[in-house]
Amino acid sequence: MIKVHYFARLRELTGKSEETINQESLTVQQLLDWAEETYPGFGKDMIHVAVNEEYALKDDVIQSGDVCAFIPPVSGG
Amino acid sequence: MIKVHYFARLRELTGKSEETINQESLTVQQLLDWAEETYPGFGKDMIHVAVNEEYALKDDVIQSGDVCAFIPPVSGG
Amino acid sequence: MKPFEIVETPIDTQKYADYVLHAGAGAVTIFTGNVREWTHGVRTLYLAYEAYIPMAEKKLAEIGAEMEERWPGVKVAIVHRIGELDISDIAVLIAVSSPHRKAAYEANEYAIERIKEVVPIWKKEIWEDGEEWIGAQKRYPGEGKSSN
Amino acid sequence: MKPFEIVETPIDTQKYADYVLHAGAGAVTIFTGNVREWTHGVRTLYLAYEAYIPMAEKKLAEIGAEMEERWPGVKVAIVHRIGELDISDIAVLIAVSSPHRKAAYEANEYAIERIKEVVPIWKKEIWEDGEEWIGAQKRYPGEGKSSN
Repeated sequence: MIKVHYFARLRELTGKSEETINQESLTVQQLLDWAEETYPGFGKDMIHVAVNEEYALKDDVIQSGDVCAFIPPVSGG
Repeated sequence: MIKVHYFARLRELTGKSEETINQESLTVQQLLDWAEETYPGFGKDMIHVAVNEEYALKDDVIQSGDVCAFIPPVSGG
Repeated sequence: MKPFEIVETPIDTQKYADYVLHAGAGAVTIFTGNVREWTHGVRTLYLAYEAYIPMAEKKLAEIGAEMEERWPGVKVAIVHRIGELDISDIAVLIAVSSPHRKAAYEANEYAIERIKEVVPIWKKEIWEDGEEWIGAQKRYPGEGKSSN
Repeated sequence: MKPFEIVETPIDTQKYADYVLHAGAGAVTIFTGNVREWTHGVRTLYLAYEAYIPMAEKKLAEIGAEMEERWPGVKVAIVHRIGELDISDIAVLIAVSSPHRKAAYEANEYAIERIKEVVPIWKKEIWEDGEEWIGAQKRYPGEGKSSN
Protein backbone atom coordinates (compact mmCIF):
# COMPACT_ATOMS: atom_id res chain seq x y z
CA MET A 1 0.00 0.00 0.00
CA ILE A 2 1.51 3.28 -1.15
CA LYS A 3 -0.14 6.59 -0.47
CA VAL A 4 0.10 9.33 -3.09
CA HIS A 5 -0.82 13.02 -2.89
CA TYR A 6 -2.00 15.23 -5.75
CA PHE A 7 -1.68 18.99 -5.75
CA ALA A 8 -2.68 21.98 -7.85
CA ARG A 9 -3.25 21.07 -11.52
CA LEU A 10 -2.90 17.36 -10.74
CA ARG A 11 -5.49 17.55 -7.97
CA GLU A 12 -7.93 19.08 -10.43
CA LEU A 13 -7.02 16.64 -13.21
CA THR A 14 -7.41 13.54 -11.05
CA GLY A 15 -10.31 14.90 -9.07
CA LYS A 16 -8.70 13.81 -5.83
CA SER A 17 -6.20 15.00 -3.23
CA GLU A 18 -4.81 11.58 -2.43
CA GLU A 19 -5.30 7.90 -2.99
CA THR A 20 -3.77 4.60 -1.97
CA ILE A 21 -2.12 2.35 -4.54
CA ASN A 22 -2.18 -1.35 -3.92
CA GLN A 23 1.49 -2.10 -4.59
CA GLU A 24 4.28 -3.51 -2.48
CA SER A 25 7.12 -1.83 -4.30
CA LEU A 26 7.79 0.17 -7.46
CA THR A 27 10.26 2.72 -8.75
CA VAL A 28 9.55 6.40 -9.05
CA GLN A 29 9.59 5.99 -12.84
CA GLN A 30 7.03 3.19 -12.59
CA LEU A 31 4.82 5.36 -10.40
CA LEU A 32 4.99 8.16 -12.96
CA ASP A 33 4.20 5.74 -15.79
CA TRP A 34 1.24 4.42 -13.83
CA ALA A 35 -0.06 7.94 -13.25
CA GLU A 36 0.28 8.93 -16.90
CA GLU A 37 -1.61 5.84 -17.97
CA THR A 38 -4.31 6.25 -15.35
CA TYR A 39 -4.77 9.99 -15.83
CA PRO A 40 -4.27 11.06 -19.44
CA GLY A 41 -2.62 14.47 -19.61
CA PHE A 42 -0.76 13.92 -16.35
CA GLY A 43 2.42 15.29 -17.92
CA LYS A 44 4.90 13.04 -16.15
CA ASP A 45 7.95 14.57 -17.84
CA MET A 46 7.44 17.82 -15.90
CA ILE A 47 6.68 16.22 -12.57
CA HIS A 48 8.92 15.34 -9.65
CA VAL A 49 8.03 12.77 -7.05
CA ALA A 50 8.57 13.24 -3.34
CA VAL A 51 8.90 10.12 -1.20
CA ASN A 52 8.35 10.73 2.50
CA GLU A 53 8.64 14.49 1.92
CA GLU A 54 11.95 14.37 0.06
CA TYR A 55 12.58 14.68 -3.67
CA ALA A 56 13.33 11.26 -5.15
CA LEU A 57 15.23 10.14 -8.25
CA LYS A 58 13.58 8.27 -11.09
CA ASP A 59 15.09 4.91 -10.11
CA ASP A 60 14.56 5.22 -6.37
CA VAL A 61 12.38 2.41 -5.07
CA ILE A 62 9.14 3.18 -3.27
CA GLN A 63 8.12 0.64 -0.62
CA SER A 64 4.78 -0.20 0.88
CA GLY A 65 4.07 2.31 3.65
CA ASP A 66 5.85 5.17 1.93
CA VAL A 67 4.00 8.43 1.41
CA CYS A 68 4.49 9.90 -2.06
CA ALA A 69 3.54 13.19 -3.64
CA PHE A 70 3.54 14.29 -7.25
CA ILE A 71 5.23 17.70 -7.43
CA PRO A 72 4.39 19.68 -10.56
CA PRO A 73 6.58 22.71 -11.28
CA VAL A 74 6.42 24.86 -8.16
CA SER A 75 5.31 28.49 -8.26
CA GLY A 76 5.48 29.81 -4.73
CA GLY A 77 6.64 33.29 -3.85
CA MET B 1 25.50 88.51 8.38
CA ILE B 2 26.06 84.84 7.68
CA LYS B 3 24.56 82.16 9.87
CA VAL B 4 26.55 78.98 10.46
CA HIS B 5 25.49 75.68 12.06
CA TYR B 6 27.72 73.27 13.94
CA PHE B 7 26.93 69.60 14.37
CA ALA B 8 28.26 66.55 16.17
CA ARG B 9 31.99 66.82 16.94
CA LEU B 10 32.04 70.44 15.78
CA ARG B 11 29.14 71.37 18.04
CA GLU B 12 31.03 69.92 20.99
CA LEU B 13 34.34 71.53 19.92
CA THR B 14 32.88 75.01 19.47
CA GLY B 15 30.46 74.69 22.35
CA LYS B 16 27.65 76.05 20.19
CA SER B 17 25.05 74.88 17.71
CA GLU B 18 25.08 78.01 15.62
CA GLU B 19 26.38 81.52 15.42
CA THR B 20 26.20 84.54 13.17
CA ILE B 21 29.30 85.85 11.43
CA ASN B 22 29.47 89.53 10.69
CA GLN B 23 30.54 89.33 7.06
CA GLU B 24 28.97 90.48 3.82
CA SER B 25 30.57 87.88 1.57
CA LEU B 26 33.27 85.24 1.65
CA THR B 27 34.16 82.03 -0.13
CA VAL B 28 33.61 78.59 1.32
CA GLN B 29 37.38 78.23 1.64
CA GLN B 30 37.58 81.49 3.54
CA LEU B 31 34.83 80.33 5.89
CA LEU B 32 36.72 77.10 6.55
CA ASP B 33 39.96 79.03 7.14
CA TRP B 34 38.15 81.32 9.55
CA ALA B 35 36.71 78.34 11.46
CA GLU B 36 40.08 76.60 11.72
CA GLU B 37 41.66 79.77 13.05
CA THR B 38 38.85 80.48 15.49
CA TYR B 39 38.49 76.90 16.73
CA PRO B 40 41.82 75.04 16.86
CA GLY B 41 41.33 71.39 15.92
CA PHE B 42 38.39 72.17 13.64
CA GLY B 43 39.84 69.88 10.98
CA LYS B 44 38.77 71.84 7.93
CA ASP B 45 40.29 69.38 5.45
CA MET B 46 37.69 66.77 6.34
CA ILE B 47 34.72 69.13 6.42
CA HIS B 48 32.22 70.05 3.74
CA VAL B 49 30.17 73.21 3.84
CA ALA B 50 26.50 73.37 2.98
CA VAL B 51 25.11 76.71 1.82
CA ASN B 52 21.34 76.97 2.07
CA GLU B 53 21.11 73.20 2.58
CA GLU B 54 23.16 72.24 -0.46
CA TYR B 55 26.77 71.06 -0.61
CA ALA B 56 29.00 73.90 -1.85
CA LEU B 57 32.38 73.94 -3.59
CA LYS B 58 35.46 75.53 -2.01
CA ASP B 59 35.33 78.61 -4.25
CA ASP B 60 31.59 79.17 -4.10
CA VAL B 61 30.76 82.57 -2.66
CA ILE B 62 28.63 82.91 0.45
CA GLN B 63 26.52 86.05 0.66
CA SER B 64 25.00 87.86 3.60
CA GLY B 65 21.73 86.17 4.48
CA ASP B 66 22.91 82.70 3.48
CA VAL B 67 22.60 79.88 5.99
CA CYS B 68 25.70 77.70 6.18
CA ALA B 69 26.48 74.45 7.92
CA PHE B 70 29.74 72.68 8.53
CA ILE B 71 29.30 69.03 7.57
CA PRO B 72 31.88 66.69 9.11
CA PRO B 73 32.05 63.17 7.64
CA VAL B 74 28.54 61.79 7.87
CA SER B 75 27.79 58.55 9.69
CA GLY B 76 24.07 57.95 9.39
CA GLY B 77 22.53 54.54 8.87
CA MET C 1 4.78 31.24 15.35
CA LYS C 2 7.31 28.88 13.83
CA PRO C 3 10.30 30.42 12.05
CA PHE C 4 9.54 28.40 8.90
CA GLU C 5 5.86 28.03 8.34
CA ILE C 6 2.91 27.84 6.00
CA VAL C 7 -0.10 29.81 7.22
CA GLU C 8 -3.66 30.29 6.06
CA THR C 9 -4.21 33.73 7.58
CA PRO C 10 -2.78 37.19 6.86
CA ILE C 11 0.94 37.58 7.52
CA ASP C 12 1.93 40.05 10.24
CA THR C 13 5.24 41.60 9.20
CA GLN C 14 6.12 42.88 12.65
CA LYS C 15 5.97 39.43 14.21
CA TYR C 16 8.71 38.09 11.97
CA ALA C 17 10.82 41.25 12.17
CA ASP C 18 10.71 40.93 15.96
CA TYR C 19 11.64 37.26 15.81
CA VAL C 20 14.91 37.78 13.90
CA LEU C 21 16.02 40.84 15.87
CA HIS C 22 18.58 40.40 18.65
CA ALA C 23 21.35 42.42 20.30
CA GLY C 24 23.93 41.27 17.76
CA ALA C 25 21.88 42.29 14.74
CA GLY C 26 22.89 45.53 13.02
CA ALA C 27 20.69 45.03 9.98
CA VAL C 28 17.34 43.46 9.22
CA THR C 29 15.95 42.89 5.72
CA ILE C 30 12.37 41.95 5.12
CA PHE C 31 11.05 40.89 1.75
CA THR C 32 7.38 40.48 1.02
CA GLY C 33 5.93 39.11 -2.18
CA ASN C 34 2.53 40.72 -2.65
CA VAL C 35 -0.35 39.97 -4.98
CA ARG C 36 -0.05 42.35 -7.93
CA GLU C 37 -3.12 43.38 -9.88
CA TRP C 38 -1.59 43.50 -13.37
CA THR C 39 0.83 40.97 -14.85
CA HIS C 40 1.82 41.28 -18.48
CA GLY C 41 -1.28 43.31 -19.24
CA VAL C 42 -3.66 40.80 -17.69
CA ARG C 43 -5.68 41.78 -14.65
CA THR C 44 -5.57 39.38 -11.73
CA LEU C 45 -8.73 39.14 -9.61
CA TYR C 46 -7.11 37.08 -6.87
CA LEU C 47 -4.65 34.24 -6.38
CA ALA C 48 -5.06 30.82 -4.84
CA TYR C 49 -2.03 29.15 -3.28
CA GLU C 50 -1.73 25.51 -2.35
CA ALA C 51 1.13 23.72 -0.59
CA TYR C 52 2.27 20.29 0.41
CA ILE C 53 2.44 21.71 3.90
CA PRO C 54 4.78 19.38 5.85
CA MET C 55 7.29 19.15 3.01
CA ALA C 56 7.06 22.89 2.29
CA GLU C 57 7.86 23.75 5.92
CA LYS C 58 10.73 21.28 5.86
CA LYS C 59 12.12 22.83 2.66
CA LEU C 60 11.80 26.35 4.09
CA ALA C 61 13.78 25.24 7.14
CA GLU C 62 16.41 23.71 4.86
CA ILE C 63 16.73 27.00 3.01
CA GLY C 64 17.18 28.71 6.37
CA ALA C 65 19.93 26.25 7.27
CA GLU C 66 21.64 26.89 3.91
CA MET C 67 21.55 30.62 4.62
CA GLU C 68 23.03 30.24 8.09
CA GLU C 69 25.85 28.18 6.66
CA ARG C 70 26.59 30.58 3.80
CA TRP C 71 26.20 33.78 5.80
CA PRO C 72 27.30 33.03 9.35
CA GLY C 73 25.47 35.08 11.95
CA VAL C 74 22.22 35.51 10.04
CA LYS C 75 18.92 34.68 11.74
CA VAL C 76 16.04 33.82 9.45
CA ALA C 77 12.27 33.45 9.38
CA ILE C 78 10.23 32.53 6.31
CA VAL C 79 6.46 32.29 6.07
CA HIS C 80 4.25 31.54 3.08
CA ARG C 81 0.51 31.97 3.05
CA ILE C 82 -1.85 29.64 1.21
CA GLY C 83 -5.53 29.85 0.30
CA GLU C 84 -7.18 32.72 -1.56
CA LEU C 85 -5.25 35.99 -1.53
CA ASP C 86 -6.50 39.37 -2.66
CA ILE C 87 -4.60 42.16 -4.38
CA SER C 88 -1.78 43.49 -2.15
CA ASP C 89 -1.97 40.59 0.31
CA ILE C 90 1.41 39.20 1.36
CA ALA C 91 2.01 35.74 -0.12
CA VAL C 92 5.52 35.24 1.22
CA LEU C 93 7.67 37.02 3.78
CA ILE C 94 11.39 36.55 4.38
CA ALA C 95 12.99 38.20 7.41
CA VAL C 96 16.76 38.11 7.86
CA SER C 97 18.89 39.73 10.53
CA SER C 98 22.66 39.94 10.39
CA PRO C 99 25.47 41.76 12.16
CA HIS C 100 26.16 43.63 8.90
CA ARG C 101 23.90 44.71 6.10
CA LYS C 102 25.49 43.05 3.07
CA ALA C 103 24.73 39.55 4.30
CA ALA C 104 21.18 40.57 5.21
CA TYR C 105 20.49 41.67 1.64
CA GLU C 106 22.26 38.76 -0.05
CA ALA C 107 20.81 36.04 2.15
CA ASN C 108 17.31 37.43 1.75
CA GLU C 109 17.49 37.45 -2.05
CA TYR C 110 18.95 33.95 -1.98
CA ALA C 111 15.93 32.77 0.01
CA ILE C 112 13.33 33.93 -2.48
CA GLU C 113 15.23 32.40 -5.39
CA ARG C 114 15.43 29.06 -3.58
CA ILE C 115 11.76 29.17 -2.57
CA LYS C 116 10.81 29.54 -6.22
CA GLU C 117 12.97 26.54 -7.11
CA VAL C 118 12.32 23.90 -4.48
CA VAL C 119 9.42 24.58 -2.13
CA PRO C 120 6.26 22.64 -3.01
CA ILE C 121 3.85 25.56 -3.26
CA TRP C 122 1.67 26.32 -6.25
CA LYS C 123 -0.07 29.46 -7.39
CA LYS C 124 -3.21 29.73 -9.45
CA GLU C 125 -4.02 33.03 -11.08
CA ILE C 126 -7.69 33.85 -11.40
CA TRP C 127 -8.59 36.44 -14.05
CA GLU C 128 -11.93 37.79 -15.25
CA ASP C 129 -12.04 35.29 -18.09
CA GLY C 130 -10.23 32.27 -16.72
CA GLU C 131 -7.67 30.79 -14.39
CA GLU C 132 -4.45 28.84 -14.56
CA TRP C 133 -1.98 27.07 -12.31
CA ILE C 134 1.36 28.79 -12.75
CA GLY C 135 4.52 26.74 -13.04
CA ALA C 136 7.87 26.63 -14.72
CA GLN C 137 6.33 25.22 -17.87
CA LYS C 138 4.39 28.44 -18.31
CA ARG C 139 6.38 31.31 -19.74
CA TYR C 140 5.04 34.62 -20.81
CA PRO C 141 6.58 35.85 -24.07
CA GLY C 142 9.95 37.43 -23.39
CA GLU C 143 9.80 36.88 -19.66
CA GLY C 144 11.18 34.51 -17.07
CA LYS C 145 8.99 32.66 -14.67
CA SER C 146 9.24 35.20 -11.89
CA SER C 147 6.12 36.89 -10.72
CA ASN C 148 7.46 39.36 -8.18
CA MET D 1 4.17 60.66 8.17
CA LYS D 2 6.32 62.09 5.40
CA PRO D 3 7.93 59.63 2.98
CA PHE D 4 11.37 61.10 3.67
CA GLU D 5 11.75 62.14 7.23
CA ILE D 6 13.88 62.50 10.33
CA VAL D 7 12.07 61.49 13.51
CA GLU D 8 12.84 61.57 17.21
CA THR D 9 10.59 58.71 18.27
CA PRO D 10 10.65 54.94 17.62
CA ILE D 11 10.17 53.90 13.99
CA ASP D 12 7.05 51.86 13.22
CA THR D 13 7.95 49.45 10.42
CA GLN D 14 4.38 48.72 9.43
CA LYS D 15 3.59 52.36 8.74
CA TYR D 16 6.25 52.62 6.04
CA ALA D 17 5.50 49.18 4.59
CA ASP D 18 1.88 50.25 4.21
CA TYR D 19 2.87 53.53 2.61
CA VAL D 20 4.84 51.97 -0.26
CA LEU D 21 2.33 49.18 -0.96
CA HIS D 22 -0.10 49.60 -3.85
CA ALA D 23 -1.97 47.40 -6.33
CA GLY D 24 0.93 47.43 -8.80
CA ALA D 25 3.52 46.30 -6.25
CA GLY D 26 4.54 42.65 -6.41
CA ALA D 27 7.48 43.01 -4.03
CA VAL D 28 8.34 45.09 -1.00
CA THR D 29 11.77 45.25 0.62
CA ILE D 30 12.32 46.81 4.00
CA PHE D 31 15.75 47.43 5.44
CA THR D 32 16.30 48.48 9.03
CA GLY D 33 19.62 49.47 10.51
CA ASN D 34 19.51 48.55 14.19
CA VAL D 35 21.74 49.42 17.11
CA ARG D 36 24.13 46.51 17.60
CA GLU D 37 25.60 45.80 21.01
CA TRP D 38 29.06 44.64 19.93
CA THR D 39 31.21 46.27 17.26
CA HIS D 40 34.75 45.03 16.74
CA GLY D 41 34.83 43.60 20.25
CA VAL D 42 33.71 46.82 21.89
CA ARG D 43 30.41 46.92 23.72
CA THR D 44 28.10 49.79 22.82
CA LEU D 45 25.87 51.10 25.61
CA TYR D 46 23.76 53.27 23.34
CA LEU D 47 24.05 55.54 20.33
CA ALA D 48 23.27 59.21 19.89
CA TYR D 49 22.32 60.45 16.42
CA GLU D 50 22.20 64.05 15.33
CA ALA D 51 21.07 65.51 11.99
CA TYR D 52 20.91 68.73 10.09
CA ILE D 53 17.21 68.03 9.82
CA PRO D 54 15.98 70.15 6.89
CA MET D 55 18.97 69.27 4.71
CA ALA D 56 18.83 65.61 5.73
CA GLU D 57 15.17 65.32 4.72
CA LYS D 58 15.95 67.07 1.44
CA LYS D 59 18.81 64.66 0.75
CA LEU D 60 16.66 61.64 1.60
CA ALA D 61 14.05 62.87 -0.88
CA GLU D 62 16.78 63.33 -3.50
CA ILE D 63 17.89 59.74 -2.96
CA GLY D 64 14.27 58.66 -3.43
CA ALA D 65 14.11 60.59 -6.70
CA GLU D 66 17.35 58.97 -7.87
CA MET D 67 15.86 55.56 -7.12
CA GLU D 68 12.65 56.28 -9.01
CA GLU D 69 14.67 57.37 -12.01
CA ARG D 70 16.99 54.35 -11.95
CA TRP D 71 14.33 51.76 -11.16
CA PRO D 72 11.10 52.93 -12.78
CA GLY D 73 8.01 51.89 -10.86
CA VAL D 74 9.56 51.80 -7.41
CA LYS D 75 7.88 53.65 -4.55
CA VAL D 76 10.11 54.64 -1.65
CA ALA D 77 9.99 55.80 1.96
CA ILE D 78 13.06 56.50 4.10
CA VAL D 79 13.09 57.51 7.74
CA HIS D 80 16.01 58.10 10.09
CA ARG D 81 15.69 58.48 13.82
CA ILE D 82 17.83 60.86 15.87
CA GLY D 83 18.44 61.25 19.60
CA GLU D 84 19.51 58.51 21.96
CA LEU D 85 18.93 54.96 20.72
CA ASP D 86 19.19 51.78 22.73
CA ILE D 87 20.39 48.36 21.61
CA SER D 88 18.12 46.92 18.87
CA ASP D 89 16.35 50.23 18.22
CA ILE D 90 15.85 51.03 14.54
CA ALA D 91 18.07 53.93 13.44
CA VAL D 92 17.11 53.93 9.78
CA LEU D 93 14.37 52.26 7.75
CA ILE D 94 14.14 52.03 3.97
CA ALA D 95 10.94 50.71 2.39
CA VAL D 96 10.77 50.07 -1.35
CA SER D 97 7.97 48.59 -3.40
CA SER D 98 8.31 47.54 -7.01
CA PRO D 99 6.37 45.54 -9.58
CA HIS D 100 9.19 42.95 -9.53
CA ARG D 101 11.55 41.85 -6.80
CA LYS D 102 14.94 42.50 -8.36
CA ALA D 103 14.45 46.26 -8.44
CA ALA D 104 13.11 46.23 -4.88
CA TYR D 105 16.32 44.64 -3.58
CA GLU D 106 18.70 46.68 -5.71
CA ALA D 107 17.05 50.02 -5.06
CA ASN D 108 16.90 49.37 -1.33
CA GLU D 109 20.60 48.59 -1.09
CA TYR D 110 21.40 51.63 -3.22
CA ALA D 111 19.52 53.80 -0.73
CA ILE D 112 21.52 52.75 2.32
CA GLU D 113 24.81 53.24 0.48
CA ARG D 114 23.77 56.74 -0.57
CA ILE D 115 22.53 57.63 2.91
CA LYS D 116 25.94 56.76 4.31
CA GLU D 117 27.58 58.99 1.71
CA VAL D 118 25.56 62.17 1.54
CA VAL D 119 22.92 62.60 4.23
CA PRO D 120 23.99 64.97 7.05
CA ILE D 121 23.44 62.64 9.99
CA TRP D 122 26.05 61.79 12.60
CA LYS D 123 26.37 58.94 15.02
CA LYS D 124 28.11 58.96 18.37
CA GLU D 125 28.95 55.64 19.98
CA ILE D 126 28.84 55.58 23.75
CA TRP D 127 30.79 52.78 25.42
CA GLU D 128 31.43 51.96 29.05
CA ASP D 129 34.75 53.80 28.99
CA GLY D 130 34.19 56.59 26.50
CA GLU D 131 32.41 57.93 23.47
CA GLU D 132 33.21 59.06 19.97
CA TRP D 133 31.55 60.64 16.97
CA ILE D 134 31.83 58.20 14.09
CA GLY D 135 32.76 59.42 10.63
CA ALA D 136 34.66 58.50 7.55
CA GLN D 137 37.95 59.58 9.10
CA LYS D 138 37.57 56.81 11.67
CA ARG D 139 38.53 53.36 10.49
CA TYR D 140 38.79 50.26 12.58
CA PRO D 141 41.79 48.09 11.70
CA GLY D 142 41.03 46.01 8.64
CA GLU D 143 37.47 47.32 8.27
CA GLY D 144 35.57 49.81 6.18
CA LYS D 145 33.46 52.47 7.71
CA SER D 146 30.21 50.55 7.58
CA SER D 147 28.48 49.78 10.81
CA ASN D 148 25.55 47.68 9.68
